[in-house]
Amino acid sequence: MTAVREIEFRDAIREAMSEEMRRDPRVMLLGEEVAQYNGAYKVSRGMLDEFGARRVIDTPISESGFAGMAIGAAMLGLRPIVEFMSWSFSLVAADPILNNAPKMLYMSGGQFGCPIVFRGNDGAGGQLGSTHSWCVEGLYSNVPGLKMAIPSNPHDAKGLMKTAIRDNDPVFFLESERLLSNKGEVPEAEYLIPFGQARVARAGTDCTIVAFGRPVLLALEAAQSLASEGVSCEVLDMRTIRPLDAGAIVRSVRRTGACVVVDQSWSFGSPGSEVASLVHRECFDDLDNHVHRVHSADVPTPYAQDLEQEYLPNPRRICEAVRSCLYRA
Amino acid sequence: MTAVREIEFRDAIREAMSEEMRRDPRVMLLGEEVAQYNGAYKVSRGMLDEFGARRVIDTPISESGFAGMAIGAAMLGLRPIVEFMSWSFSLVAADPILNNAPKMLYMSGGQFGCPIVFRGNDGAGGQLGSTHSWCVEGLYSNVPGLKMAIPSNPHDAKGLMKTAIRDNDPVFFLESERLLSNKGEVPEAEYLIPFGQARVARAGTDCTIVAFGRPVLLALEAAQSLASEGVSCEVLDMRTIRPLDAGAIVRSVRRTGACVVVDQSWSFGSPGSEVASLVHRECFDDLDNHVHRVHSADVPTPYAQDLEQEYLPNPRRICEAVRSCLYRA
Amino acid sequence: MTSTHNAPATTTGSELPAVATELARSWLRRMLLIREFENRCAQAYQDRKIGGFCHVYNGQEAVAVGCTAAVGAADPIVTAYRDHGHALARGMDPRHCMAEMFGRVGGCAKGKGGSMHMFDRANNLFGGHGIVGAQIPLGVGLAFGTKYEDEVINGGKSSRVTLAFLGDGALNQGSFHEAMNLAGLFDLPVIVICENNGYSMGTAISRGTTMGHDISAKALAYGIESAVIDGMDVIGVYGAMKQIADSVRASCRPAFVDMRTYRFKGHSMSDPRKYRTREEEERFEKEDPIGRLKSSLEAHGVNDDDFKAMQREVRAQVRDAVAWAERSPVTPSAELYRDVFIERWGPYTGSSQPEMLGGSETVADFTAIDPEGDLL
Amino acid sequence: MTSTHNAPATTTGSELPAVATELARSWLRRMLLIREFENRCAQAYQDRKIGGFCHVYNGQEAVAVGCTAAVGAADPIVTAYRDHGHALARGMDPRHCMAEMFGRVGGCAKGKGGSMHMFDRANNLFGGHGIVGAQIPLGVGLAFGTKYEDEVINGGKSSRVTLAFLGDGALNQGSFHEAMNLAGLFDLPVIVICENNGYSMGTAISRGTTMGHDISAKALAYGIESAVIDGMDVIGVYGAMKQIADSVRASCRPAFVDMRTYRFKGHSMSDPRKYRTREEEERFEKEDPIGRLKSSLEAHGVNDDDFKAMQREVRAQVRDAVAWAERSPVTPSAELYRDVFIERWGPYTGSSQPEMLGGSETVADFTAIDPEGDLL
Ligand SMILES: Cc1ncc(C[n+]2csc(CCOP(=O)(O)OP(=O)(O)O)c2C)c(N)n1
Ligand SMILES: Cc1ncc(C[n+]2csc(CCOP(=O)(O)OP(=O)(O)O)c2C)c(N)n1
Ligand SMILES: [Mg+2]
Ligand SMILES: [Mg+2]
Repeated sequence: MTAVREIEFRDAIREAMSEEMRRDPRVMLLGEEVAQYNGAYKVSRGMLDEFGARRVIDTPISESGFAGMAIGAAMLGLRPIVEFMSWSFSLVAADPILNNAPKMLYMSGGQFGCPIVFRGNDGAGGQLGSTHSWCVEGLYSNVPGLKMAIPSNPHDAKGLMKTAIRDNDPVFFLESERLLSNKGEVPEAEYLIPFGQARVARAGTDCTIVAFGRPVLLALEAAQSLASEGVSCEVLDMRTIRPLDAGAIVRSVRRTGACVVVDQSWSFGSPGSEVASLVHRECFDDLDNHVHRVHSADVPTPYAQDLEQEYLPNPRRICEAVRSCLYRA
Repeated sequence: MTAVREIEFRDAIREAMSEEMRRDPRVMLLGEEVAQYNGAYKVSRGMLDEFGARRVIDTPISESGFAGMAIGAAMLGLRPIVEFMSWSFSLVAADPILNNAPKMLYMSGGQFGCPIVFRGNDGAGGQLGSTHSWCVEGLYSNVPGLKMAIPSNPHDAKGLMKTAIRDNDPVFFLESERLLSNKGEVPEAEYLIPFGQARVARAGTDCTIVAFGRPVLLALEAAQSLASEGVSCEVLDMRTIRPLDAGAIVRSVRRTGACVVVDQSWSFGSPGSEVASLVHRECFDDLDNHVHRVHSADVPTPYAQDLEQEYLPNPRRICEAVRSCLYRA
Repeated sequence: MTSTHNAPATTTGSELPAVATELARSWLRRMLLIREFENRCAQAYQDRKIGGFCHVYNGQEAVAVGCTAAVGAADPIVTAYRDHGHALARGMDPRHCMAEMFGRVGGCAKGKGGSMHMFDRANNLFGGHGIVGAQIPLGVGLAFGTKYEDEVINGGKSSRVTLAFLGDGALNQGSFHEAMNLAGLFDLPVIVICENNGYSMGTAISRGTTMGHDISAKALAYGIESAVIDGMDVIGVYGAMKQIADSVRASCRPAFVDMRTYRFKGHSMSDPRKYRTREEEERFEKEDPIGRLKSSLEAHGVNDDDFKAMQREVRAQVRDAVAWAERSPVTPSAELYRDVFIERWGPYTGSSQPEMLGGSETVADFTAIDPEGDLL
Repeated sequence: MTSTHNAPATTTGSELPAVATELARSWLRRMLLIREFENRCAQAYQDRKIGGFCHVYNGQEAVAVGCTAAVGAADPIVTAYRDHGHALARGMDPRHCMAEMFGRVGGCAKGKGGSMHMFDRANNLFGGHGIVGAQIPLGVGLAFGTKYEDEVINGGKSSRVTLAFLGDGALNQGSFHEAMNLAGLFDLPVIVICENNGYSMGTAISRGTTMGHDISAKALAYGIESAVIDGMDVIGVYGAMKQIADSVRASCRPAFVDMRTYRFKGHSMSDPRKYRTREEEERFEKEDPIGRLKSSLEAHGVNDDDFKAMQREVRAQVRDAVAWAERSPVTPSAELYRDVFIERWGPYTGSSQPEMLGGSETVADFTAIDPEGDLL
């Protein structure tokens, strides 16, 4: 029997990083304020004390520079974890993270891989305004050669982070600052969660809700309230966007015959549109209605609280989408 | 009767820029090698001579810096045209072009718009390898607040460029270097092509092929060869990706009952997936098969000629997709 | 544990001769206004009336007040996210500034920008920018723009100067480097002002920035002249900046300023300031720019009573701003789809001006290009 | 019309005392090899055997040869897209280099990288990078990596030094600035070498770079020491670089080099060089690093016949490389889906080593994580 405790999302990520750093001296953490300040969001709290300043490294505000530096180190065989205080700040580093890391192996004909993890806060919800609220899955998931994980709970955060660190390819790891204080059960014994395996967060029969990251919680809320209307939803927590567990989606939709995607990023050319396109392709004869999609509004992120809430996906809009999809609107 | 001449794609763009610069002193052109060198691809040939060094401005290799500089100037009321020698080099400028230009109006509550055109070579095809072959429509079209034009021929290039320059919002203008020497008929009299209006490049009844930019030519080739098999394709040249002329797509697919999208960018979360999702939503009961998609392979762009040709969309793959879509495979 | 960054040792402000007492009084009042405003922001943040990130300006008031006083109203300014001080110094009504943070339609950006993104077209404030360093190329572009307007469009001589503010942490962003090179290369009339408060969040300048003890080396790299200014002394700031602005205006060459200052509070609302000693803080608190100007003014007949009267005034003004902001309606949800594009398209409803600029008439109410206005 | 950039006035190479004649002979041979290789590239490009962009190294041979000679085989190097010279100087077989450009499976990257992206793991060449400036942070990261390996993992003392090359045009990219600051801040053993050939495409350095006449100012901004080296004199390059490398190795502090050189050909294959005068070109052709070394060696018994023999040798070698490259099979289409990920996933077939490193055995042939391997 494995011991299980309740810990916060941020602790789960820290545990994963710390365990892997104990296990492999090639792993180190770098980013703004990760060491002496214990992390802007306290994800790396205490790590400087344990691992020292050579392995937990404060950097200046030079995202492009330190991302590129970490990629160079990864080519040499190290396994850096790079914290972007927020993924919103990664746009200044778009070239190294998109043009170098995911393509180095290919361009070098298999000579130089790039075992690196980029991680940080992703997504809106804290009234940070439009510069600070990027859902970079909408932007970056288009690019081949990278893997992208987006956990919705502490258990998955830990297991996916450990996989990310051991993975030999570049991994974009998206953490929602809105989730960091959420608690959840996490076993004490070691475990890893493989990439590309969705989790059935709730089983159901009438409609499949496909979600990534924080929206999984919104989907579960919606499913709960729909249950009281007699609608049984299956909620899939995709866990990784790339690779995408297409099989899990298809198997579920073939059973339910209906599909709603909840994706916090902007709609146009997003993971959500990809899932919709996939489901239509693979389940064309199984669907009674087209795939319904719930996204953030197709506008820059507003600051004002009510506007921001209106902008984001929420359980109400998910319920409406499910009802509409099932012709119950 | 309007006089019409055959001119090259690059000349069409230059004519548009020059005419608008004559018309409005607030318009200027800046970028690497645009002035003394006459442009890396000779799009701006002769413009320095006509407009002088204050309005046709060579910049250092500082994409982030000069894009930001142009945005500042646009906030003040100027109307800069910024040439990226290649859109592949715009990744180092991702922050100003995605975080500033398309959001300034919103963040400032309507105070500061950003009338600016970013333009340059987009897309693979010249064996430039993976760093130099970006189809940025796959990456950037996710972002609200920007407009995106992608002409396939000299006529449209000129009309769309004039609209882009007069537009009060930021426009991303994607030119394929592969098309620059193509000739086409261009009227001598002034004309503008509004954004968001697709062009029926070829009328047909059996299958709608939706394409953007250079792939329109591939689609036309495919349609030509399919005609000899008795398959009648309607080819839509979308002209702009944002705004997308959804109405034109839907009207056509409702008639043909079949749809193939050809999009040179990577498949995952791309304009192609958006079109597929849109068509399934709006034409759910009209379709006899799911939307078929033709993209570049989901891998970094290879250098070797044969590999690159295999990587790119081509008429053969488009024909296969149409046949498969019509159950003639 | 202590910063290598040290404010100059003077403890009273510069002498007044060249500056009229009335002018200096107005600065005192403005600095008091900013101080009071920021204190009320901190409080409103605790009360959850303000959301998101909020960075207050306590301690740095002399910089915004002295710098803006040294230039004219037509001279553009642009800054980073610690921007309330610049907005108020530039003349934004505190009501609009506070309402912005309360997320109300009366805010300078109708509640869409928030604390980090203050814009004021009437006062030529081009933002408030949240991404560290992003505003520096914009500032260079404003200078490019004024010069182009003055010379190319109007056929005259370049007459305006732009102030582009940044924090010391932004020195490490590529955008600083590219912008400085462009400014130097194109002879642009911009003053790049580093508000060097010694820290970027918890990182002392020496831990993040090479040559942190002498950042003029960074300007030299671009052939740009620089000055070190004691940013805790508003009279000194004004005098030095006036001289620099005059010279930039005349020469059309950029300048760089190492403005030595200190932020009295944490980086943002959640910062326990463990990275610096209480001692260091106290040392700088003795340099409080408000105290220093007050001392200077005493010799010119501004006594304690005057000072207290001013304090009462600004307190009332800020209280009014808070009350006004609270009365301002929450931004209506129709605004969600406004200001995406100037031109109307599909669901986007065009743009409208904030109340601050005289109401909400629609700026450009084009008909949607797609007559059916359908879908995307 | 002429550049402010001037190669030093010496017209013969440095004296040989410290350097054995045999060593210098090997450099001469290597420079001749590069020159011959590049000439054949230009020809192959005309013949459309090479596609894409191709940037040749004629005139700059002494830089790559002298610099690589000054360090050990374990010292990493990284450069920009004008990279054939570095690859050959580092020891890549010309066959693999040529085959890469011919798009053949025998190429160093199996034909996937092309001219701008030469990689050679065995020789610690970490690319060939096409985006201007992108390789500088990578180089700083290689230095970070060697130091970390030596000190943190192996508990010893940092022993390797990294060479990071860039063009003068790359001085204007933010990546240069951020990388220099990081190198200075973290005390990294890297030599940042600016191959200052006076032009980025058609832009003379003075038209794009402030302080173009003295770029050491750019290093000073980060507290990094710098040297100016005559890059047309391989003996001088070797001597100066050896000294710098020794000092960097000992101090674990970065260094910057302004390496004055000249490219004899156009920027790429399609450049008519209208931005410079024939006069200027002739002035620099007199400084041809091959000619200068040849002159120096004459005093040491290397005569014209030796030189001609060497020329014949390299001509045969390059002819062989071309023939070999032509015989190498076109990269098979299965390679399209290889090397996307090291681990196998869905359609991606894992990774394999180029022939250069000893054949095509699969490096990591994991089972696909999704047992059904379906779809994406
Ligand atoms: C590109 C980017 N990286 C990181 C951040 C997060 N961040 C916000 S403020 C700040 C510190 C900036 O310090 P400084 O420039 O000195 O300004 P100060 O806060 O002292 O006014 C950081 C790291 C950001 N906003 N943008
Ligand atoms: C970010 C970026 N912008 C533009 C280019 C296009 N480009 C390729 S080489 C070059 C000139 C570079 O000159 P320099 O750094 O001096 O190197 P040199 O060609 O002289 O070796 C330019 C502008 C690019 N590859 N990357
Ligand atoms: Mg600071
Ligand atoms: Mg050069």
